Amino acid sequence: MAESSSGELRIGVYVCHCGLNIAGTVDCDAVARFAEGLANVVISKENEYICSEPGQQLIQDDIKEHGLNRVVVASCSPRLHEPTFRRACSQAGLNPYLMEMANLREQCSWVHSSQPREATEKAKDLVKAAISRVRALEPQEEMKVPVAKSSLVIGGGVAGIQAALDLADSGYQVYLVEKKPSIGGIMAQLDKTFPTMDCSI
Amino acid sequence: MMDVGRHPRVKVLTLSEVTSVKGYVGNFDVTVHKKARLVDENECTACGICTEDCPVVMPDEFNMGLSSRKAIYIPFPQAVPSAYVINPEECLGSDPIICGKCMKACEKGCIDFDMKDREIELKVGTVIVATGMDVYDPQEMDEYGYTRYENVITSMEFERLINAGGPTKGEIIRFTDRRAPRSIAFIQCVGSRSSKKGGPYCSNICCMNTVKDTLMLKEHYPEMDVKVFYIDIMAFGKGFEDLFRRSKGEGVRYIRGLPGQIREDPDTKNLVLTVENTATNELEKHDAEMVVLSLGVKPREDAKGTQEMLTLQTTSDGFYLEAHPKLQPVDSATKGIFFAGCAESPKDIKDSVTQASASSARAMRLMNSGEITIEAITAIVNEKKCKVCGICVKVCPYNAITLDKDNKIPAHVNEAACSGCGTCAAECPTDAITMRHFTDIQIESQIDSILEEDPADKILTFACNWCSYAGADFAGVSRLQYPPQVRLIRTMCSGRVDKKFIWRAFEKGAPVVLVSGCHFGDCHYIDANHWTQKRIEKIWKRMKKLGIRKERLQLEWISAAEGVRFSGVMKKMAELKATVTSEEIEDTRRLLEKQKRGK
Amino acid sequence: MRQRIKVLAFLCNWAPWSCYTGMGEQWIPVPGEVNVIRVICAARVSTPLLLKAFEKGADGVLIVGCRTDNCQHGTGPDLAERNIDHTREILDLLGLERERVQFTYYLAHESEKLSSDLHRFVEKMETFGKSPVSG
Amino acid sequence: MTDYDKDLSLIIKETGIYQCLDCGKCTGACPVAETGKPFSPRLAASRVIEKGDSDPYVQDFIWACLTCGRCDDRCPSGVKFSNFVRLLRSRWIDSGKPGVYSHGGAMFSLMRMMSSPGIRQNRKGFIPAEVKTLSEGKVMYFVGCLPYFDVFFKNLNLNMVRIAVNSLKILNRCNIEPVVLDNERCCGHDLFWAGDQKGFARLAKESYEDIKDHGVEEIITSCPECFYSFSEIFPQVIEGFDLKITHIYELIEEQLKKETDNFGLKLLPLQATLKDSCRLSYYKNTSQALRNISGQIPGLDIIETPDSKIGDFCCGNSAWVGCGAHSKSIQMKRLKASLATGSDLLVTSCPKCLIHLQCTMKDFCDDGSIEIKDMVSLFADALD
Repeated sequence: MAESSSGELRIGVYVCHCGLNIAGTVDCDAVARFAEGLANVVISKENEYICSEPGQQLIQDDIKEHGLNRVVVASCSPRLHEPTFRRACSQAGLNPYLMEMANLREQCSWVHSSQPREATEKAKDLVKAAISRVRALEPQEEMKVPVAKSSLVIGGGVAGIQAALDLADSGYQVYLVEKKPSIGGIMAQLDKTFPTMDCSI
Repeated sequence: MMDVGRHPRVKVLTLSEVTSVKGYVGNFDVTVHKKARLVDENECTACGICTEDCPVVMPDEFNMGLSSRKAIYIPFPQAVPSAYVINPEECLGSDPIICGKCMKACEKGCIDFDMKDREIELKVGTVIVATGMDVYDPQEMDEYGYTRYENVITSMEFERLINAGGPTKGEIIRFTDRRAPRSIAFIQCVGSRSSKKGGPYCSNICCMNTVKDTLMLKEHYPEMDVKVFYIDIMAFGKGFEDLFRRSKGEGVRYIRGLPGQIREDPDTKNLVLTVENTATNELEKHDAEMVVLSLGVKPREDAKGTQEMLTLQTTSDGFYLEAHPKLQPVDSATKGIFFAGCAESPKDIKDSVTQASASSARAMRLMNSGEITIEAITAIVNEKKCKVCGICVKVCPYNAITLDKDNKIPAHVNEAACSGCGTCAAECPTDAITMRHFTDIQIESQIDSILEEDPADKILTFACNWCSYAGADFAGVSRLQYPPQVRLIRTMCSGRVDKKFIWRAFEKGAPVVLVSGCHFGDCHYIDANHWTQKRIEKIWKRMKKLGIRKERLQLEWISAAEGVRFSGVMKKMAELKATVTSEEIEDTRRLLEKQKRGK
Repeated sequence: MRQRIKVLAFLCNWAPWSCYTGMGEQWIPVPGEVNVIRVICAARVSTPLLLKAFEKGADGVLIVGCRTDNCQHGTGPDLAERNIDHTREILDLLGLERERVQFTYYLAHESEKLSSDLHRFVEKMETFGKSPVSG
Repeated sequence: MTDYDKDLSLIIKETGIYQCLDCGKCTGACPVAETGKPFSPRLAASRVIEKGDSDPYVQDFIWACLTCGRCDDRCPSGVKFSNFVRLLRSRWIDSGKPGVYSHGGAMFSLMRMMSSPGIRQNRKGFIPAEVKTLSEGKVMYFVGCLPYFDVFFKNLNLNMVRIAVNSLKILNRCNIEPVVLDNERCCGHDLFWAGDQKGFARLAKESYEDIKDHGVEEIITSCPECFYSFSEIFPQVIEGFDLKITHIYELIEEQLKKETDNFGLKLLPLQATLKDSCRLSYYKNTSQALRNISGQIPGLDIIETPDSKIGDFCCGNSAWVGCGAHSKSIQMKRLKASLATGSDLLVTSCPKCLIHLQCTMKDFCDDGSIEIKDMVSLFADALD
């Protein structure tokens, strides 16, 4: 088992196929091989679905086995799976802020599907930029703040009423704000309602 | 309704509007403006004696104007709170010479003309947006004659007519001769599924509402000839198809085709519908004694105000945008704010209730633990570098930074209040502020990496996490193609884009640079993007001075829903890039390097 | 090189067509500028057809019919004259010479007269020059 | 797939035909369908998708459509039926087949003749001596086909040029001395809509150059089709098109706002009913102007036909394409609706509505008659 000496960067790169979503356009193997050649990259792998359980396990195993201290996941948008991979790293003992994603799906394979060659070149560039960034990342500690146990519900129609009741029944203080002189909304105006054909109020 | 009114932990604030929401998840500071009811809602027993003496007669909006009420009134019998209300704009006032009759009538003395509007301050951990929807106004679609023919009514008016508690006690009558129509025609998709009038979306509820209406008609008036003109009957919910078949079984005729126009017989006031029966390809004329327009649903007129107040986003149809259409369907992109009901999209009662329960569960999930972790992306001040100039305090949208100029006490960031937009870090003249996880070095290393090879071929784009980066993702989801030279650098807000990032890009040979963020009013960090704009304008001025074409730096606002716009902007950037010559890039590089050396 | 004049002659099936075939029998040559179209009656050549001829680049159009009292159909020459008047007013507006469209009539044996008239018509058109309409 | 098919699929795509929801609202609003002719824009659209445009139903459809735009207005899906028809006509013409024209195609001969560079028309004779015009200047009044109509439709005794004369008088009254060109070429509207796109491009180029040569910067016109053609079609074929296009109604409306004494309009104690033009109401969305102006004439009592509020019924024909029994039926319907208002006067915006309705009234209408007048001349009557 390889040990990382402090200060030495050991980066693991994971290029996801996302089934054919990425691999259908981008030559994932070429991207992984390209990343392999970049400084500080210890391992560079392809995976069919890196967000899957075995995919995450792969990253976790590699962190432990190869002493990775930085991870680059080249898959989809961080808006979708950043929490997933941060959690995976964290569980393997790596500070979650030392993981970076390259968005090969939303911002490469899907939008350049008619130009596979250019898309592959772009994918390499995106991975390279992510590697540059990951080198400069630092571990971070998250802060905890208290949460007020009360809720504001804006609108006193059927949805607002239901939400207010659910919250209040569960023990939270609720403020139900309604513009009109009575709650009830449009529902109150309806006669019988489908599919049960009963009275709405 | 009654349950919520009586619940010990629910404070119902009617005649009230939320005027401001500040703070962040778990710690929202809310201001509510409560209008004076002029009737003490706790004391009023809804006896109704006051209303008998009121001389002001107004159309009753609850009954769609089909009946009248007074200036002091109860909106409807089951109203919560069960109390009367005075509309001050209609009321003649308390002056006994002019009126004041209701005051005299109310023995309990509940009426108080001195009652004032109030501002109520609340502290809440979560917010549920259940602002609902509006109903389409069919006046613009006048081929159906709503403004011209009295016997053309809307589905909402129909609802009040057939309601036993309504103005006609449940009788369907024609307005022209006050008798029940022998034939009635429903027209579907009025204000729905239209690219021109109303919304382009299916309003979800109108088909089943009509099916329900036809069944009620057949129950009350078995002999009535009922026809429904439609494009598609959307009966996809549980039990819906069953109801639709029952309606057909009762003899309701469903005719596929929307009328092109309705004309009125001036003598009988009956209506003639000209319609292509698209099942037979024949043009047919149908007579009906009454026509009901099945109205669609649209976003609330005041949706924009709520959106800006809560920094929400909307889809192109004007309904609020969820954080993720499949995985976070009731969350907004702003943590701690959730959607319920038609504010998010048109839906029926069952779905509204389901979504309300879902969003309250999501809210409870946050509140239950009593504390939440905040993403470690906040600002940190290097006190040694801070010159106590105060710019950071000025630009912070959350008032999260404090410093004391007089006593030379350096800036301090309240981490709980900081949301991590990075505007302070971008503006700080001495680089004393570092954004955790979005440091200068981290961003610069991305710039350098992107421009290391073939810089002349790259379109360097800064995109904010919430709008433009999400817009790019949306372009991806929609498979909209754009030039592959585009490279995005994600920051939390466009306010983070330091001017030195832009100069660095040009120094490294970038032909063009794009800074993109949220539209004004949409900014996830209240108004941080205003600082982006100011900063870019300064850079443009400087570029002009240096003789660098200012077009090479572009600023665009792209929302999360504007995938089409994102790809369009990228195509435009590619065209712009094509106009930049290698000499021009080289000149700029030399010029900037000289500048740097000069310093 | 100057472009050759292009003339269209509509010949009525009866007397004019006899004259025309007579020309052939007597070896009287038809001017090269003239293109002949046989119609059943001079009245067949309506204003739209006349305008069509000019649209397609005709420099002159001659309608050749019968003498009024000799018309097989009764009113052919009168209608032809009316169509010509109508067309001439339009030619006026278009800035084209009125005489670019003309009517003549013959009895069945007047082949030589037809021949000389055709020549004269071509000469007349030559004085007008090519029509400004490029067909 | 051949280029020919590709072209068709592009037309289908660009005019939004694939978006059709089959609601049939187009047919329900169509004046042609209402005459009883088997005619459905919706059905034709789906036939084109299924079978291409050589299908007999489609071929009939292409030339029976009036391109009045009522279906476009009603269509919830934003399908551009009229343009779809125009482009199919264009394919027809490009394949070498002759178009289905009314009046023996005479109007098209005129338009094509007018696109000859060498032509030197002589069409200003109708302008009376007291009217002031220029031969060069910034503002031009575009007369349109009116002088030709008077000659061509002599039997109808129309006096169409009075529209131009009255327009010029109004312009003079607003202190405008406009340019009128002796060699003004046709606006090409009908060539374009009858599918001769190449012919239109040729004509537009000659016309535009001529107009620019006379120093013109703004065109004022009283014809809805000229207005539409210059403001919408010309910019499609002329690169850098930079003429300001004004409809005379806009000018009159503006002037009415400016003049304190309301132009000194005199009393016209008449009942009148209005006929909208498709190009103004459906294509330019300016049907209000006709009402605003007529509403300002003292004594004039406007009684609208029931259809006017939802977009007027067609005059039965457009772009000189076809004219058969269904055209006559539409015109009769429109005349009857006008007669039913009991008005003294039928006021039109478009010269062609005037011609078509006048023709039908003369030849077919036994129900009585009504005087038909254009809006400009009516306004000029009140101005004298």
